[in-house]
Amino acid sequence: MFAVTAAALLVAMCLAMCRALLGPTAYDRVLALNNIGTKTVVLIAVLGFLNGRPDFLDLALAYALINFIGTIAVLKYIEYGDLGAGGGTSRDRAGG
Amino acid sequence: MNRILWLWGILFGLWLLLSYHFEWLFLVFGTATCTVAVLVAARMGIVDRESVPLHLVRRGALYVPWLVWEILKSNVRVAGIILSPRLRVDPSIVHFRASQRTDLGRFIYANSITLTPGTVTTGIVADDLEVHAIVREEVDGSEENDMNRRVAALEGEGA
Amino acid sequence: MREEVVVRVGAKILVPFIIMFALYVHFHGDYSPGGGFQAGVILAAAFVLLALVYGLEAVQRVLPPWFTRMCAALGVLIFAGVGVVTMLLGHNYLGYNALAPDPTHPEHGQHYGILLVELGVLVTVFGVMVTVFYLFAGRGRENS
Amino acid sequence: MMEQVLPVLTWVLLLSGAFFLVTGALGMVRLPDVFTRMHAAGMTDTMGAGLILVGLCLHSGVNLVTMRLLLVLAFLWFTAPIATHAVAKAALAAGTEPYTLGAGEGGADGGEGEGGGAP
Repeated sequence: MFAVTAAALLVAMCLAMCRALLGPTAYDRVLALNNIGTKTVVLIAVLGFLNGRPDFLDLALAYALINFIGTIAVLKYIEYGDLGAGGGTSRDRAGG
Repeated sequence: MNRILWLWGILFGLWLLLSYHFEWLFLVFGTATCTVAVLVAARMGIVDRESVPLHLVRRGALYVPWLVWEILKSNVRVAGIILSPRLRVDPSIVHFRASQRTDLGRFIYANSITLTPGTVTTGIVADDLEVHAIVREEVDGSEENDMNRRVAALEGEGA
Repeated sequence: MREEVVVRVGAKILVPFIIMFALYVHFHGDYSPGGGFQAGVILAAAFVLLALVYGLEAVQRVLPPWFTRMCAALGVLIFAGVGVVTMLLGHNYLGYNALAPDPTHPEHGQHYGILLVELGVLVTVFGVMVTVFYLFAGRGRENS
Repeated sequence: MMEQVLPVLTWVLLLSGAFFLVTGALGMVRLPDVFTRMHAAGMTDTMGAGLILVGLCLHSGVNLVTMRLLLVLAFLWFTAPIATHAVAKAALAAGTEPYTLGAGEGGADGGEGEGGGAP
Protein backbone atom coordinates (compact mmCIF):
# COMPACT_ATOMS: atom_id res chain seq x y z
CA MET A 1 0.00 0.00 0.00
CA PHE A 2 2.99 2.27 0.47
CA ALA A 3 3.83 1.70 -3.17
CA VAL A 4 0.35 2.88 -4.19
CA THR A 5 0.72 6.01 -2.08
CA ALA A 6 4.17 6.71 -3.48
CA ALA A 7 2.81 6.30 -7.02
CA ALA A 8 -0.02 8.73 -6.29
CA LEU A 9 2.54 11.18 -4.91
CA LEU A 10 4.62 10.91 -8.07
CA VAL A 11 1.57 11.47 -10.29
CA ALA A 12 0.60 14.51 -8.24
CA MET A 13 4.15 15.82 -8.46
CA CYS A 14 4.11 15.46 -12.25
CA LEU A 15 0.85 17.45 -12.44
CA ALA A 16 2.27 20.17 -10.22
CA MET A 17 5.41 20.17 -12.36
CA CYS A 18 3.22 20.82 -15.43
CA ARG A 19 1.89 23.89 -13.65
CA ALA A 20 5.40 24.99 -12.75
CA LEU A 21 6.44 24.73 -16.41
CA LEU A 22 3.26 26.28 -17.88
CA GLY A 23 2.38 28.80 -15.16
CA PRO A 24 1.82 32.17 -16.79
CA THR A 25 3.00 34.22 -13.82
CA ALA A 26 6.01 33.84 -11.56
CA TYR A 27 3.64 33.27 -8.63
CA ASP A 28 2.16 30.18 -10.29
CA ARG A 29 5.63 28.73 -10.49
CA VAL A 30 6.48 29.58 -6.88
CA LEU A 31 3.21 28.05 -5.71
CA ALA A 32 3.82 24.89 -7.74
CA LEU A 33 7.39 24.60 -6.43
CA ASN A 34 6.25 24.98 -2.84
CA ASN A 35 3.63 22.32 -3.50
CA ILE A 36 6.17 19.93 -5.00
CA GLY A 37 8.32 20.49 -1.93
CA THR A 38 5.46 19.52 0.38
CA LYS A 39 4.87 16.37 -1.65
CA THR A 40 8.58 15.56 -1.50
CA VAL A 41 8.43 15.72 2.30
CA VAL A 42 5.56 13.24 2.33
CA LEU A 43 7.35 11.11 -0.26
CA ILE A 44 10.46 10.91 1.94
CA ALA A 45 8.30 9.69 4.83
CA VAL A 46 6.49 7.12 2.67
CA LEU A 47 9.72 5.85 1.08
CA GLY A 48 11.17 5.30 4.55
CA PHE A 49 8.29 2.94 5.29
CA LEU A 50 8.51 1.35 1.85
CA ASN A 51 12.13 0.41 2.53
CA GLY A 52 11.31 -0.67 6.07
CA ARG A 53 13.80 1.85 7.43
CA PRO A 54 11.79 4.82 8.66
CA ASP A 55 14.76 6.82 9.91
CA PHE A 56 14.75 9.35 7.10
CA LEU A 57 12.23 11.45 8.97
CA ASP A 58 14.84 13.93 10.15
CA LEU A 59 15.56 14.52 6.48
CA ALA A 60 11.87 15.13 5.83
CA LEU A 61 11.85 17.73 8.58
CA ALA A 62 14.97 19.41 7.23
CA TYR A 63 13.51 19.40 3.73
CA ALA A 64 10.26 20.96 4.90
CA LEU A 65 12.28 23.67 6.59
CA ILE A 66 14.40 24.47 3.55
CA ASN A 67 11.30 24.40 1.36
CA PHE A 68 9.55 26.97 3.53
CA ILE A 69 12.52 29.32 3.81
CA GLY A 70 13.24 28.97 0.09
CA THR A 71 9.68 29.94 -0.80
CA ILE A 72 9.77 32.99 1.45
CA ALA A 73 13.17 33.99 0.02
CA VAL A 74 12.05 33.70 -3.62
CA LEU A 75 8.90 35.71 -2.89
CA LYS A 76 10.86 38.39 -1.09
CA TYR A 77 13.27 38.61 -3.99
CA ILE A 78 10.45 38.92 -6.54
CA GLU A 79 8.59 41.46 -4.47
CA TYR A 80 11.44 43.67 -3.22
CA GLY A 81 14.34 42.81 -5.54
CA ASP A 82 16.50 42.73 -2.42
CA LEU A 83 16.92 39.85 0.00
CA GLY A 84 18.17 41.98 2.86
CA ALA A 85 15.53 44.71 2.94
CA GLY A 86 14.34 45.67 6.38
CA GLY A 87 10.82 46.82 7.24
CA GLY A 88 8.76 49.38 5.36
CA THR A 89 6.80 47.86 2.47
CA SER A 90 5.91 51.10 0.72
CA ARG A 91 9.26 52.77 1.30
CA ASP A 92 11.13 49.82 -0.16
CA ARG A 93 8.82 49.61 -3.14
CA ALA A 94 9.37 53.30 -3.82
CA GLY A 95 13.13 52.91 -3.51
CA GLY A 96 13.29 49.94 -5.91
CA MET B 1 12.68 36.16 31.93
CA ASN B 2 9.96 33.72 32.80
CA ARG B 3 9.23 33.23 29.10
CA ILE B 4 12.89 32.57 28.38
CA LEU B 5 12.91 29.77 30.94
CA TRP B 6 9.69 28.35 29.52
CA LEU B 7 11.12 28.44 25.99
CA TRP B 8 14.21 26.65 27.26
CA GLY B 9 12.05 24.02 28.91
CA ILE B 10 9.96 23.46 25.78
CA LEU B 11 13.08 23.15 23.61
CA PHE B 12 14.69 20.72 26.07
CA GLY B 13 11.55 18.60 26.21
CA LEU B 14 11.50 18.43 22.42
CA TRP B 15 15.21 17.56 22.43
CA LEU B 16 14.59 14.63 24.81
CA LEU B 17 11.73 13.37 22.64
CA LEU B 18 13.78 13.65 19.44
CA SER B 19 16.98 12.26 20.87
CA TYR B 20 15.73 9.64 23.33
CA HIS B 21 19.30 9.06 24.52
CA PHE B 22 19.55 9.62 28.24
CA GLU B 23 23.31 9.23 28.70
CA TRP B 24 24.93 12.15 30.48
CA LEU B 25 26.82 13.17 27.35
CA PHE B 26 23.63 13.76 25.39
CA LEU B 27 21.97 15.54 28.29
CA VAL B 28 24.93 17.92 28.39
CA PHE B 29 24.69 18.44 24.62
CA GLY B 30 20.97 19.07 24.94
CA THR B 31 21.48 21.62 27.67
CA ALA B 32 24.10 23.44 25.61
CA THR B 33 21.94 23.31 22.48
CA CYS B 34 18.84 24.74 24.12
CA THR B 35 20.91 27.43 25.84
CA VAL B 36 22.44 28.51 22.51
CA ALA B 37 19.02 28.57 20.82
CA VAL B 38 17.44 30.61 23.62
CA LEU B 39 20.41 33.01 23.77
CA VAL B 40 20.22 33.75 20.05
CA ALA B 41 16.45 34.25 20.26
CA ALA B 42 16.82 36.53 23.28
CA ARG B 43 19.51 38.61 21.59
CA MET B 44 17.29 39.03 18.54
CA GLY B 45 14.56 40.16 20.92
CA ILE B 46 12.06 37.60 19.63
CA VAL B 47 11.11 35.96 22.94
CA ASP B 48 7.87 37.60 24.01
CA ARG B 49 4.14 37.07 24.32
CA GLU B 50 3.84 36.47 20.58
CA SER B 51 6.50 33.84 20.12
CA VAL B 52 5.93 31.87 23.35
CA PRO B 53 2.13 31.97 23.69
CA LEU B 54 1.82 30.09 26.96
CA HIS B 55 -1.55 31.62 27.69
CA LEU B 56 -3.08 29.89 24.66
CA VAL B 57 -2.11 26.31 25.39
CA ARG B 58 -5.14 25.21 27.39
CA ARG B 59 -7.82 26.77 25.19
CA GLY B 60 -5.82 25.89 22.06
CA ALA B 61 -6.24 22.21 22.85
CA LEU B 62 -9.98 22.62 22.26
CA TYR B 63 -9.56 24.81 19.19
CA VAL B 64 -7.32 22.47 17.19
CA PRO B 65 -9.79 19.54 16.90
CA TRP B 66 -12.51 21.92 15.77
CA LEU B 67 -10.15 23.39 13.18
CA VAL B 68 -9.24 19.92 11.88
CA TRP B 69 -12.94 19.11 11.47
CA GLU B 70 -13.48 22.37 9.54
CA ILE B 71 -10.48 21.57 7.32
CA LEU B 72 -11.94 18.13 6.58
CA LYS B 73 -15.33 19.57 5.61
CA SER B 74 -13.95 22.29 3.36
CA ASN B 75 -11.52 19.84 1.73
CA VAL B 76 -14.40 17.63 0.65
CA ARG B 77 -16.20 20.68 -0.71
CA VAL B 78 -13.24 21.92 -2.75
CA ALA B 79 -12.54 18.41 -4.02
CA GLY B 80 -16.15 18.35 -5.27
CA ILE B 81 -15.62 21.64 -7.11
CA ILE B 82 -12.40 20.51 -8.77
CA LEU B 83 -13.73 17.11 -9.83
CA SER B 84 -17.03 18.36 -11.25
CA PRO B 85 -16.85 18.30 -15.08
CA ARG B 86 -17.56 21.99 -15.54
CA LEU B 87 -15.63 23.97 -12.97
CA ARG B 88 -18.19 25.78 -10.81
CA VAL B 89 -15.81 28.45 -9.60
CA ASP B 90 -16.91 31.99 -8.90
CA PRO B 91 -13.90 33.53 -7.20
CA SER B 92 -14.09 36.87 -5.47
CA ILE B 93 -12.31 38.86 -2.80
CA VAL B 94 -14.24 39.60 0.37
CA HIS B 95 -13.32 41.53 3.50
CA PHE B 96 -13.75 40.42 7.09
CA ARG B 97 -13.26 42.34 10.27
CA ALA B 98 -11.04 40.46 12.74
CA SER B 99 -12.09 41.06 16.33
CA GLN B 100 -8.82 39.80 17.84
CA ARG B 101 -6.84 42.37 19.76
CA THR B 102 -3.27 41.20 19.16
CA ASP B 103 -1.14 40.30 16.16
CA LEU B 104 -0.89 36.76 17.48
CA GLY B 105 -4.68 36.40 17.44
CA ARG B 106 -4.81 37.73 13.88
CA PHE B 107 -2.00 35.36 12.93
CA ILE B 108 -4.02 32.40 14.19
CA TYR B 109 -7.22 33.62 12.53
CA ALA B 110 -5.54 34.34 9.19
CA ASN B 111 -3.76 30.98 9.19
CA SER B 112 -6.96 29.15 10.09
CA ILE B 113 -8.68 30.80 7.14
CA THR B 114 -5.83 29.84 4.83
CA LEU B 115 -5.70 26.28 6.16
CA THR B 116 -9.33 25.64 5.24
CA PRO B 117 -9.24 25.22 1.45
CA GLY B 118 -11.68 27.45 -0.37
CA THR B 119 -10.51 30.58 1.41
CA VAL B 120 -7.05 32.18 1.41
CA THR B 121 -6.08 35.25 3.39
CA THR B 122 -4.41 37.64 0.98
CA GLY B 123 -3.72 40.56 3.25
CA ILE B 124 -4.07 41.98 6.73
CA VAL B 125 -4.25 45.70 7.38
CA ALA B 126 -4.90 46.39 11.07
CA ASP B 127 -8.13 44.47 11.76
CA ASP B 128 -9.25 44.20 8.15
CA LEU B 129 -8.75 40.79 6.58
CA GLU B 130 -8.77 40.46 2.82
CA VAL B 131 -9.86 36.95 1.86
CA HIS B 132 -9.95 35.31 -1.55
CA ALA B 133 -12.78 32.80 -1.82
CA ILE B 134 -13.14 30.21 -4.56
CA VAL B 135 -16.96 30.28 -4.54
CA ARG B 136 -18.62 33.54 -3.57
CA GLU B 137 -21.88 32.10 -2.27
CA GLU B 138 -20.26 29.72 0.16
CA VAL B 139 -18.54 32.52 2.02
CA ASP B 140 -21.59 34.24 3.41
CA GLY B 141 -19.67 35.02 6.55
CA SER B 142 -21.40 32.61 8.93
CA GLU B 143 -18.53 30.12 9.17
CA GLU B 144 -15.91 32.83 9.21
CA ASN B 145 -17.80 34.61 11.97
CA ASP B 146 -17.83 31.38 13.93
CA MET B 147 -14.07 30.99 13.44
CA ASN B 148 -13.49 34.64 14.29
CA ARG B 149 -15.46 34.26 17.51
CA ARG B 150 -13.58 31.10 18.46
CA VAL B 151 -10.14 32.62 17.86
CA ALA B 152 -11.12 35.73 19.82
CA ALA B 153 -12.26 33.48 22.66
CA LEU B 154 -9.02 31.51 22.37
CA GLU B 155 -7.10 34.72 22.84
CA GLY B 156 -8.93 35.24 26.11
CA GLU B 157 -9.28 38.24 28.31
CA GLY B 158 -5.65 38.74 29.20
CA ALA B 159 -4.53 39.93 25.78
CA MET C 1 8.77 41.99 5.62
CA ARG C 2 8.47 43.16 9.22
CA GLU C 3 5.00 44.62 8.66
CA GLU C 4 3.62 41.36 7.35
CA VAL C 5 1.95 40.02 10.46
CA VAL C 6 1.70 36.41 9.35
CA VAL C 7 5.31 35.97 8.20
CA ARG C 8 6.75 37.87 11.16
CA VAL C 9 4.88 35.97 13.89
CA GLY C 10 5.56 32.67 12.15
CA ALA C 11 9.29 33.34 11.92
CA LYS C 12 9.45 34.44 15.54
CA ILE C 13 7.91 31.20 16.72
CA LEU C 14 10.01 29.01 14.41
CA VAL C 15 13.55 30.34 14.81
CA PRO C 16 14.43 28.88 18.27
CA PHE C 17 13.15 25.48 17.15
CA ILE C 18 15.20 25.61 13.95
CA ILE C 19 18.39 26.34 15.89
CA MET C 20 17.63 23.51 18.31
CA PHE C 21 16.93 21.12 15.42
CA ALA C 22 20.17 22.09 13.67
CA LEU C 23 22.28 21.23 16.71
CA TYR C 24 20.23 18.07 17.29
CA VAL C 25 21.11 16.94 13.76
CA HIS C 26 24.76 17.63 14.53
CA PHE C 27 24.95 15.74 17.82
CA HIS C 28 23.07 12.70 16.50
CA GLY C 29 25.09 12.39 13.30
CA ASP C 30 26.00 8.80 14.12
CA TYR C 31 22.47 7.62 14.98
CA SER C 32 20.45 9.10 12.14
CA PRO C 33 21.19 10.66 8.76
CA GLY C 34 22.86 13.98 9.29
CA GLY C 35 26.04 15.44 10.61
CA GLY C 36 28.04 18.58 10.52
CA PHE C 37 27.28 19.69 6.98
CA GLN C 38 23.50 19.49 7.23
CA ALA C 39 23.54 20.99 10.68
CA GLY C 40 25.55 23.95 9.42
CA VAL C 41 23.11 24.50 6.58
CA ILE C 42 20.06 24.33 8.85
CA LEU C 43 21.67 26.64 11.39
CA ALA C 44 22.47 29.12 8.62
CA ALA C 45 18.86 28.80 7.40
CA ALA C 46 17.63 30.03 10.76
CA PHE C 47 19.64 33.24 10.35
CA VAL C 48 18.59 33.56 6.71
CA LEU C 49 14.95 33.43 7.81
CA LEU C 50 15.62 36.11 10.42
CA ALA C 51 17.36 38.29 7.82
CA LEU C 52 14.48 37.84 5.37
CA VAL C 53 11.95 39.00 7.93
CA TYR C 54 13.84 41.59 9.97
CA GLY C 55 16.30 42.83 7.37
CA LEU C 56 20.02 42.36 6.98
CA GLU C 57 21.04 45.09 9.43
CA ALA C 58 19.10 43.62 12.35
CA VAL C 59 20.74 40.22 11.92
CA GLN C 60 24.21 41.66 11.37
CA ARG C 61 23.92 43.41 14.71
CA VAL C 62 23.57 40.00 16.38
CA LEU C 63 25.86 38.07 14.03
CA PRO C 64 28.41 40.49 12.56
CA PRO C 65 30.10 39.65 9.23
CA TRP C 66 33.55 39.48 10.82
CA PHE C 67 32.22 36.78 13.13
CA THR C 68 30.89 34.58 10.31
CA ARG C 69 34.19 34.94 8.45
CA MET C 70 36.01 33.98 11.62
CA CYS C 71 33.71 30.95 11.95
CA ALA C 72 34.64 29.83 8.44
CA ALA C 73 38.32 29.80 9.40
CA LEU C 74 37.81 28.52 12.95
CA GLY C 75 36.06 25.38 11.72
CA VAL C 76 39.03 24.39 9.61
CA LEU C 77 41.25 25.09 12.59
CA ILE C 78 39.15 22.78 14.78
CA PHE C 79 39.25 20.04 12.13
CA ALA C 80 43.01 20.26 11.65
CA GLY C 81 43.58 20.84 15.34
CA VAL C 82 41.98 17.53 16.26
CA GLY C 83 44.33 15.84 13.82
CA VAL C 84 47.37 17.59 15.26
CA VAL C 85 46.33 16.77 18.83
CA THR C 86 46.04 13.09 17.98
CA MET C 87 49.50 13.28 16.41
CA LEU C 88 50.89 14.92 19.52
CA LEU C 89 49.37 12.09 21.56
CA GLY C 90 51.44 9.67 19.51
CA HIS C 91 48.87 8.37 17.02
CA ASN C 92 48.24 8.99 13.33
CA TYR C 93 46.75 12.21 11.99
CA LEU C 94 43.06 12.02 13.01
CA GLY C 95 43.73 8.75 14.84
CA TYR C 96 40.70 9.09 17.06
CA ASN C 97 41.66 6.32 19.45
CA ALA C 98 44.10 8.71 21.06
CA LEU C 99 41.15 10.72 22.43
CA ALA C 100 39.75 7.88 24.53
CA PRO C 101 40.22 8.57 28.24
CA ASP C 102 39.79 4.86 28.91
CA PRO C 103 42.19 2.80 26.73
CA THR C 104 40.05 -0.34 27.08
CA HIS C 105 37.24 1.35 25.15
CA PRO C 106 38.85 2.90 22.07
CA GLU C 107 35.41 3.32 20.44
CA HIS C 108 34.72 6.21 22.84
CA GLY C 109 37.66 8.00 21.29
CA GLN C 110 36.11 7.45 17.87
CA HIS C 111 32.88 8.99 19.09
CA TYR C 112 34.51 12.08 20.60
CA GLY C 113 36.86 12.52 17.67
CA ILE C 114 34.10 12.37 15.09
CA LEU C 115 31.95 14.77 17.10
CA LEU C 116 34.83 17.26 17.29
CA VAL C 117 35.66 16.98 13.60
CA GLU C 118 31.98 17.36 12.73
CA LEU C 119 31.88 20.42 14.96
CA GLY C 120 34.61 21.87 12.76
CA VAL C 121 32.55 21.07 9.67
CA LEU C 122 29.47 22.64 11.28
CA VAL C 123 31.25 25.87 12.15
CA THR C 124 32.84 26.19 8.72
CA VAL C 125 29.67 25.43 6.77
CA PHE C 126 27.66 27.78 8.96
CA GLY C 127 30.20 30.57 8.54
CA VAL C 128 30.50 30.16 4.78
CA MET C 129 26.74 29.89 4.22
CA VAL C 130 25.95 33.01 6.22
CA THR C 131 28.83 34.92 4.62
CA VAL C 132 27.59 34.00 1.15
CA PHE C 133 24.09 35.08 2.10
CA TYR C 134 25.37 38.38 3.49
CA LEU C 135 27.27 39.02 0.28
CA PHE C 136 24.28 38.22 -1.94
CA ALA C 137 21.76 40.10 0.15
CA GLY C 138 23.98 43.11 0.59
CA ARG C 139 24.88 43.28 -3.11
CA GLY C 140 24.05 46.70 -4.53
CA ARG C 141 23.48 48.03 -1.03
CA GLU C 142 26.84 49.79 -0.90
CA ASN C 143 26.44 51.34 -4.35
CA SER C 144 23.11 53.00 -3.70
CA MET D 1 -10.06 -6.92 17.19
CA MET D 2 -7.54 -4.10 16.92
CA GLU D 3 -5.24 -6.23 14.78
CA GLN D 4 -7.89 -6.49 12.08
CA VAL D 5 -9.12 -2.91 12.22
CA LEU D 6 -5.77 -1.16 12.19
CA PRO D 7 -4.49 -2.27 8.75
CA VAL D 8 -7.87 -1.48 7.19
CA LEU D 9 -7.87 1.96 8.78
CA THR D 10 -4.31 2.56 7.58
CA TRP D 11 -5.35 1.61 4.04
CA VAL D 12 -8.34 3.92 4.16
CA LEU D 13 -6.29 6.84 5.44
CA LEU D 14 -3.47 6.35 2.93
CA LEU D 15 -5.82 5.96 -0.02
CA SER D 16 -7.99 8.92 0.88
CA GLY D 17 -4.82 10.97 1.41
CA ALA D 18 -3.63 9.91 -2.03
CA PHE D 19 -7.06 10.85 -3.43
CA PHE D 20 -6.83 14.37 -2.00
CA LEU D 21 -3.26 14.72 -3.25
CA VAL D 22 -4.13 13.81 -6.83
CA THR D 23 -7.32 15.90 -6.76
CA GLY D 24 -5.38 18.88 -5.50
CA ALA D 25 -2.74 18.44 -8.18
CA LEU D 26 -5.49 18.14 -10.79
CA GLY D 27 -6.91 21.38 -9.50
CA MET D 28 -3.50 23.00 -9.89
CA VAL D 29 -3.71 22.22 -13.61
CA ARG D 30 -7.42 22.86 -14.20
CA LEU D 31 -8.18 26.03 -12.26
CA PRO D 32 -7.97 29.32 -14.14
CA ASP D 33 -5.61 31.59 -12.16
CA VAL D 34 -3.03 31.70 -9.39
CA PHE D 35 -5.48 32.58 -6.63
CA THR D 36 -7.86 29.73 -7.36
CA ARG D 37 -4.92 27.35 -7.70
CA MET D 38 -3.92 28.25 -4.15
CA HIS D 39 -7.05 26.54 -2.87
CA ALA D 40 -6.07 23.36 -4.70
CA ALA D 41 -2.52 23.61 -3.35
CA GLY D 42 -3.96 24.07 0.13
CA MET D 43 -5.80 20.79 -0.28
CA THR D 44 -2.60 18.82 -0.84
CA ASP D 45 -0.91 20.64 2.02
CA THR D 46 -3.62 19.97 4.57
CA MET D 47 -5.59 16.82 3.91
CA GLY D 48 -3.29 15.06 1.45
CA ALA D 49 -0.20 15.28 3.63
CA GLY D 50 -2.22 15.04 6.84
CA LEU D 51 -4.11 11.83 6.06
CA ILE D 52 -1.01 10.08 4.68
CA LEU D 53 1.15 11.00 7.67
CA VAL D 54 -1.55 9.97 10.15
CA GLY D 55 -1.92 6.70 8.24
CA LEU D 56 1.82 6.08 8.56
CA CYS D 57 1.52 6.87 12.28
CA LEU D 58 -1.14 4.18 12.70
CA HIS D 59 1.01 1.70 10.83
CA SER D 60 4.09 2.28 12.96
CA GLY D 61 2.36 2.17 16.34
CA VAL D 62 3.42 4.26 19.31
CA ASN D 63 7.16 4.89 19.15
CA LEU D 64 9.73 7.49 18.20
CA VAL D 65 8.83 7.26 14.51
CA THR D 66 5.26 8.31 15.31
CA MET D 67 6.55 11.28 17.26
CA ARG D 68 8.66 12.37 14.34
CA LEU D 69 5.81 11.93 11.87
CA LEU D 70 3.59 14.11 14.03
CA LEU D 71 6.37 16.68 14.23
CA VAL D 72 6.65 16.74 10.42
CA LEU D 73 2.86 17.11 10.21
CA ALA D 74 2.79 19.93 12.76
CA PHE D 75 5.58 21.69 10.90
CA LEU D 76 3.81 21.34 7.55
CA TRP D 77 0.52 22.63 8.93
CA PHE D 78 2.31 25.51 10.57
CA THR D 79 4.32 26.64 7.54
CA ALA D 80 1.97 25.83 4.63
CA PRO D 81 -0.53 28.63 5.34
CA ILE D 82 2.30 31.12 5.90
CA ALA D 83 3.83 30.28 2.52
CA THR D 84 0.44 30.36 0.76
CA HIS D 85 -0.38 33.69 2.35
CA ALA D 86 3.00 35.09 1.27
CA VAL D 87 2.39 33.97 -2.34
CA ALA D 88 -1.11 35.49 -2.35
CA LYS D 89 0.05 38.74 -0.85
CA ALA D 90 3.00 39.08 -3.22
CA ALA D 91 0.81 38.31 -6.24
CA LEU D 92 -1.76 40.91 -5.22
CA ALA D 93 0.88 43.50 -4.40
CA ALA D 94 2.39 43.07 -7.86
CA GLY D 95 -1.00 43.86 -9.41
CA THR D 96 -2.15 40.43 -10.59
CA GLU D 97 -5.86 40.67 -11.38
CA PRO D 98 -7.83 37.84 -9.78
CA TYR D 99 -9.90 35.85 -12.25
CA THR D 100 -13.63 36.51 -11.93
CA LEU D 101 -16.64 35.11 -13.74
CA GLY D 102 -17.63 37.19 -16.75
CA ALA D 103 -14.32 39.02 -16.83
CA GLY D 104 -12.18 36.05 -17.80
CA GLU D 105 -10.28 37.84 -20.56
CA GLY D 106 -9.48 40.85 -18.42
CA GLY D 107 -8.10 38.50 -15.78
CA ALA D 108 -5.91 36.70 -18.32
CA ASP D 109 -4.57 40.01 -19.59
CA GLY D 110 -3.66 41.13 -16.11
CA GLY D 111 -1.90 37.80 -15.52
CA GLU D 112 0.26 38.04 -18.63
CA GLY D 113 1.14 41.68 -18.11
CA GLU D 114 2.28 40.71 -14.64
CA GLY D 115 4.44 37.84 -15.95
CA GLY D 116 6.43 40.26 -18.07
CA GLY D 117 6.72 42.99 -15.49
CA ALA D 118 7.51 41.02 -12.34
CA PRO D 119 11.30 41.32 -12.25
